[in-house]
Amino acid sequence: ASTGASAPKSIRDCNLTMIPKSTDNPYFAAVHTGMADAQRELGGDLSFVGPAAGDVTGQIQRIQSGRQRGSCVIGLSAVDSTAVAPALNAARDHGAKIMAWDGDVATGSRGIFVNMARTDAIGRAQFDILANAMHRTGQFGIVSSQATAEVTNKWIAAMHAELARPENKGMTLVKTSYGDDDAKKSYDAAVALIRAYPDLRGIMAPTPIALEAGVKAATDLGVADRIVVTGLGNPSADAQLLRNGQVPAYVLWSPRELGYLAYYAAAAYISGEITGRQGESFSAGHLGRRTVGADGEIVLGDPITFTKDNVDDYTRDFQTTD
Amino acid sequence: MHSPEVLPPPAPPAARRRRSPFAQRELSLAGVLLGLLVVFSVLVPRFAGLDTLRQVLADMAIVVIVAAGQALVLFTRNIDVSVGSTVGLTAYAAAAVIAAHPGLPLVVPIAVALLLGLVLGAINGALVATLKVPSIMVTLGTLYVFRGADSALAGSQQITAQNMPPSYTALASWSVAGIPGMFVYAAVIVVAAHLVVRHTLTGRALLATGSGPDSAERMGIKAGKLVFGAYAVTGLLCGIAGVLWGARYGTVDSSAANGYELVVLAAVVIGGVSITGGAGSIPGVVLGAAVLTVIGIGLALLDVSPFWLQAIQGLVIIVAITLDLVLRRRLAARGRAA
Amino acid sequence: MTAPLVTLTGIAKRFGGVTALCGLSMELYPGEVHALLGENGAGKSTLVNILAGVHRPDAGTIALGGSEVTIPHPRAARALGISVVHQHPVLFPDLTVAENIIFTQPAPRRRTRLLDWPAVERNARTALDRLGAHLDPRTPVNQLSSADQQLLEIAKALLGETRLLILDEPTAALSAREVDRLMDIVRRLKADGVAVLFVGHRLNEVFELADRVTVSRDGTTVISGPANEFTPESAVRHMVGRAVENVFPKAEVELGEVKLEVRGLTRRDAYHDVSLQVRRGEILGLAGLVGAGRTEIARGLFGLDPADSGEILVDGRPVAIRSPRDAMARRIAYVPEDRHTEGVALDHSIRFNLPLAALDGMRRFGLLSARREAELAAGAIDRLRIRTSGPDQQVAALSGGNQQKVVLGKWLATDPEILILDDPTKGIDVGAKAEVHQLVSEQAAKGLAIILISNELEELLAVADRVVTFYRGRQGPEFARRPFDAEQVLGAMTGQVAHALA
Amino acid sequence: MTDSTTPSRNLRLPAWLGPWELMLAALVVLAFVLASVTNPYFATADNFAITAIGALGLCLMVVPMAWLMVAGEIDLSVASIFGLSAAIFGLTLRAGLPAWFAIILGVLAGAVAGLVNGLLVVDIGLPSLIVTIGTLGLYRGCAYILLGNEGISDLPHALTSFAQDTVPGTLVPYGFLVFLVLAVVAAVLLHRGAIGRKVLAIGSSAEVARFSGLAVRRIKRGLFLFSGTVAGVAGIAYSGYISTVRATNGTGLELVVIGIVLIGGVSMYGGRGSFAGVLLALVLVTILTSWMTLDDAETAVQYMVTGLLMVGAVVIPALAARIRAARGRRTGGRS
Ligand SMILES: Nc1ncnc2c1ncn2[C@@H]1O[C@H](COP(=O)(O)OP(=O)(O)OP(=O)(O)O)[C@@H](O)[C@H]1O
Ligand SMILES: Nc1ncnc2c1ncn2[C@@H]1O[C@H](COP(=O)(O)OP(=O)(O)OP(=O)(O)O)[C@@H](O)[C@H]1O
Ligand SMILES: [Mg+2]
Ligand SMILES: [Mg+2]
Repeated sequence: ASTGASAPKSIRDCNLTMIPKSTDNPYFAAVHTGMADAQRELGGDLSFVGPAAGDVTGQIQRIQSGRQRGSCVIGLSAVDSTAVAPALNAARDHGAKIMAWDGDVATGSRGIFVNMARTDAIGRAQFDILANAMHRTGQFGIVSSQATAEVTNKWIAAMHAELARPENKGMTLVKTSYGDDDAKKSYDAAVALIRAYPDLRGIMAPTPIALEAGVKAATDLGVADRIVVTGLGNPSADAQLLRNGQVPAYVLWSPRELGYLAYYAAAAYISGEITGRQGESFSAGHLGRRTVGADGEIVLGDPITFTKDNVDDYTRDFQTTD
Repeated sequence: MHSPEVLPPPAPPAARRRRSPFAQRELSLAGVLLGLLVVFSVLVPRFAGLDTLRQVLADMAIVVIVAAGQALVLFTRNIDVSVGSTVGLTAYAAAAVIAAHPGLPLVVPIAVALLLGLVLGAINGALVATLKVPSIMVTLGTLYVFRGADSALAGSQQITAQNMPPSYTALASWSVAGIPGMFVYAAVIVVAAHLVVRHTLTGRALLATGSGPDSAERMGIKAGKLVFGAYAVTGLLCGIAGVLWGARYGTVDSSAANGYELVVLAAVVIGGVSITGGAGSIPGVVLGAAVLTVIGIGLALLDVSPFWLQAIQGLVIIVAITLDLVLRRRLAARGRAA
Repeated sequence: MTAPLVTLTGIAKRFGGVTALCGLSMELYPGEVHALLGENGAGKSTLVNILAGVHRPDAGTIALGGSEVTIPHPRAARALGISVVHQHPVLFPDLTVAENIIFTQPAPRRRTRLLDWPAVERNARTALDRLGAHLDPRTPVNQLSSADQQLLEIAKALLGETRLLILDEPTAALSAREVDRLMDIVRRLKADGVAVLFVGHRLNEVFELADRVTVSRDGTTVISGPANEFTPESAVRHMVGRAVENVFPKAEVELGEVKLEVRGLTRRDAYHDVSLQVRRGEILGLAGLVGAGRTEIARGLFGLDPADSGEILVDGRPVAIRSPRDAMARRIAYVPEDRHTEGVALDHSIRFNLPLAALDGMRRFGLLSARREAELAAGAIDRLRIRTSGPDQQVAALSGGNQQKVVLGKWLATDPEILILDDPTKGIDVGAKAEVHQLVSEQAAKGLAIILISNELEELLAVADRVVTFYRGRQGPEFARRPFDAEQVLGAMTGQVAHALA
Repeated sequence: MTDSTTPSRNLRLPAWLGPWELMLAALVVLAFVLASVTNPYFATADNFAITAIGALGLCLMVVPMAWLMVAGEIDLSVASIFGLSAAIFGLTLRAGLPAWFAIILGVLAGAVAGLVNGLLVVDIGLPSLIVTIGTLGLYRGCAYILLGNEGISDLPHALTSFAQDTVPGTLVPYGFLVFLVLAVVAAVLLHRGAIGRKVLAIGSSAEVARFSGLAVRRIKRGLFLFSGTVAGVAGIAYSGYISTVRATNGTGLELVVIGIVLIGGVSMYGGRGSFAGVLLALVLVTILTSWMTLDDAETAVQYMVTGLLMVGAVVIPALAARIRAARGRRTGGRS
């Protein structure tokens, strides 16, 4: 029984429930900053709530409370794309509009998805840094986050695709291990990787905690000059890694702009300006006009490769609100 | 009516002589450890070597330090399941202090962590010892309270090795003559704890309290003070572990050491400390931690799929404690026969 | 007579709603053994605990050597020269024998202040040797028999300077030989001018040793005077407040056919080649020193530790008993030796405990009928004369004798035909003891075959129809005709007499 | 000595409704009233339905855990069995086998996992705490071996609607009915059934129970089996609730389950505990969670409230007893 799911409203009369994977995380705090920026421009009542550490049940509970208080939009970065679907569907049936940002949910359970960059582009950008630093030869290993982290797994899949290309045949992926975004587990995984493969030349860390752990492990074991560590980094915490030269470069995008874009997209979605059909466009404040792509996907841009030369230009993109 | 003339000669004492069960426990655990080392050396050629030894010694340090405290608490027939949260909170506090003021002398963050740990331990101790309430409830409660405090304090902040001065991370990474500094800390703490537990009246009183609380009361043993002390010391040791956690793993956020209590509990219980109090030893705890660490390192070096790791680790824990039990029964039987 | 060493005046002590002592007064003289008698729950142990510094009196004064003292904690008591053997050994089961003694006296330490273990162990050995208990100081206490634990408890009390030695039922777990040794030591201490306070339920021991007797009832002194002014009968009358006609009632029962027979029962390291018969209506006594293997045999018959070889026949048919359930299917019941750890769930009520062994018989659709449970409780309280405030009273709050009646009631609820009783009167007062004997006698009269194990020879000889002796796991001579010759039975129990002179 | 019988009180509360249960009941009422007053969305039928259904997995697992802990044992592996059963259920479905068969297989897997715990504890003689720390890893690891990093989300409609929907015309979720039946049966059997008496006796003293001829080992094995089976059912129900089977389903739930049983007044050492207390604790924790979620409370606050509740639940009665005792002494014991 959809009660006015399509009734256009103004964001000024609306409550928006935005659910990150985890609140105790500088990345999502920067996303929050971006949403708050947009909120100042557009108005609306923003509830940025989520579990401290990523868990499905915590997200489901917040989806439900968003629905109960009658939020016009429930948007989230899903910990698990399918597990949140039933709760989202129920919320949609109660009249809320559903959107995803950062981490997508099962298509059919949301209208639009605000993506930071094309998934394969993010995987490729990380791989390129490593491949260049390793001169496209030698062994490397991956220390990932949770084994079930879907976005990360898609990036890794993109890396596998790159690896299959002829120019990269000198590189071999020896092992993929998982540090669960936990400092200790990631460190232990990196140490095990380094010790198990004496010829290891690189560590791919598609999550900031693993990146830090990989650098630390390589340094502690005295192999920092032999092993390249790169992947996904967070300039707000990891700028020093670039300045020290411990990491040649790493990939990210602007979480603040992602939040900003997601909020503008939410406003357009609420007002009915966009519905998720390909080709629709809307104004996204200082980001200019944006167009909805296939599958309701709205892309922020290309991933940014941060180096010691450009990292200081982006400090405002990682500012956090508490 | 009992005339001494008809009494038989006293029974030969040898009939009831038995080896101390502690020695048996340590012996059988050492056997299990040795077995693990041999198996891994055969399976993974790179396993056998000084590097592995160093890694084991460094890796088990934090577990051992916390486990030594946990053992003291278990000796008194209590338990502290809040250790993971205490380590996490102290780790964050120390890292936050040094990250905010990198110029400060190292003693400041260390003192902050130790003091905070001591206070948290003392809170547990005061509640358990003075109010005589079930320690599992109190510390399961403080597990959440301390973790909540950690989350409130840290929020979305994440302190990484780059925010810490090198001297701080060096606390965990120094080594001398190939001996890791982590091992040195643990060794000092373990030796001190062992001396206290095994060779002082206080240490024996700790075990006595757990072995027979009513008897302890009648003997005039100040059980309350001992229990309080055990918790306070555990908190302090968690503070030390917190500093080392941040220094070693380099990233501290509100979830640091989340769930660590189960790791510590496993080490302590494998090490032969009874959860119903009164029995166990510090060397046993060290061996328990060593067994767990060797399993972890050996499996990581073994080229198994990460999806198999957890299952094998669980299985090896079960096999290890079963083997230990079987060995102990054997030793006991032999002791009786001899 | 010299001045009293200890003068107690108007001592009172309450535990919550229970008054344990109210205005008890007594005097203890140096060089004298003073017996304190009273029923279970009369407050004897409470008094002992007050002198030991475990409890503090609510009212009253304690004077030691003429000056008033307070004894705030057990260490203060030891510093005053008060040594105590508690009723329930104050031991740490996981610690070794040697470790158990280090809390009693300043333990020997090295210059480093660490414990001097060789010296500690030497001390322990010396203290134990004095009692003739040759225990290895490194043995954990939980591996000791209860007799050895009692000996260790006594050894601890005899360490150091003692002016007042308190023995609270020290002999409950001891065999004749060890009791004799203890008596010798007490006499020696007495000669040295030590005051001894002796609490006990075995009146023959008490009168053998005591110079003075105090009888207490309901927390106050009923009478006190020189021992020769009392007879066991008069003491009992003061304790119970009425005359106890017969502590060992013996009904003449017509014996039926053989109910239980055992042939060549053997269990390694426990007992060897045991053969017995018990008839309906018969009480068969098993005599032996502590450690003779009687409990092991009982456990074998009840399926707790099944025998390795041999045959058990019930009603002439061989049966396999591998578990208590097998035994219960043959209508065997076993009242165990240690009622606290084996007999009753102490922290639960009488109503909870009574049906435990008969649950399968009284459930309907898996549910217990509250009515039947209430009937069972009321019936048992009435028939077994359990003294309690009601069926919901916690068993822990009952006196020892009444706890034992609950155990008995639990087994009688299963409607048994063979009843094995292992030391059923251990630590219970004369009044209750007489009642337990009465109950056992009644059951025999109903045609039950009863096996009675007891460490109190007097009891065994008075109650049993037939006595079989055991010595170190081997069956000795059997005594079939009443009255039994105590010397002969004792000789057989101690391996000195090889054949029954019957 | 015998005439010290206290006058029988007119009002006798049943054994399962002691001071602890009354305190919990008072807290439940207090929390409910405060939540209703402060949050307009709390006291709505919609919210009750959502909350009840969301807590279903937890609710189910609390039941056997309460029994197991009354018997003096513990099962830390329940959340892993929860995950493993779901994994086996999901794989069977993916293999194209019928849903009923997949459900049976999944529940059976839970039963086997529970039985393995029981065999290790009872027949080998290992302490349950450490055994189940081991199987916590083992069973979760098996789920990872089976599923790796994949998720299965094409679950049969019957299951998802059973786990997500309410009985038509009412707001009572189907799944919740199952729990109610289980809880009522478990409560009645614990306090009025022969098996409940046996389990209480075993927890109070396994030795006394053995000497009373109770089948201590068989009952303990049975309880572990029960625990595994219910965890399996809960795991499958939960996967229906989130329409997804993943190796991570239910991670970390064991501490919540144990926490609730402890708040319910069951002793960690066994022999004591009432089912009413456990249910009240379950209701209390669920109310608080729902309230805090609706109030957008941060996780930090949720942790603190949960923790303070547990500490307070033991500390406040202890303090009150002290104060009463002190006052009793001052008035000379007259009251
Ligand atoms: N710590 C305690 N708390 C509550 N009540 C107690 C406590 N200790 C003793 N009592 C009660 O005080 C009374 C006296 O007990 P006490 O142990 O002194 O008796 P007793 O004379 O030693 O008996 P017995 O011959 O069985 O050893 C009993 O009713 C007992 O239940
Ligand atoms: N030589 C021994 N070494 C170790 N333990 C022993 C020895 N002898 C006896 N025990 C233990 O002492 C306890 C009592 O011994 P047992 O049951 O054989 O004798 P009993 O005749 O029943 O003694 P009691 O008179 O105490 O009932 C048993 O638990 C037994 O295992
Ligand atoms: Mg007494
Ligand atoms: Mg015996």
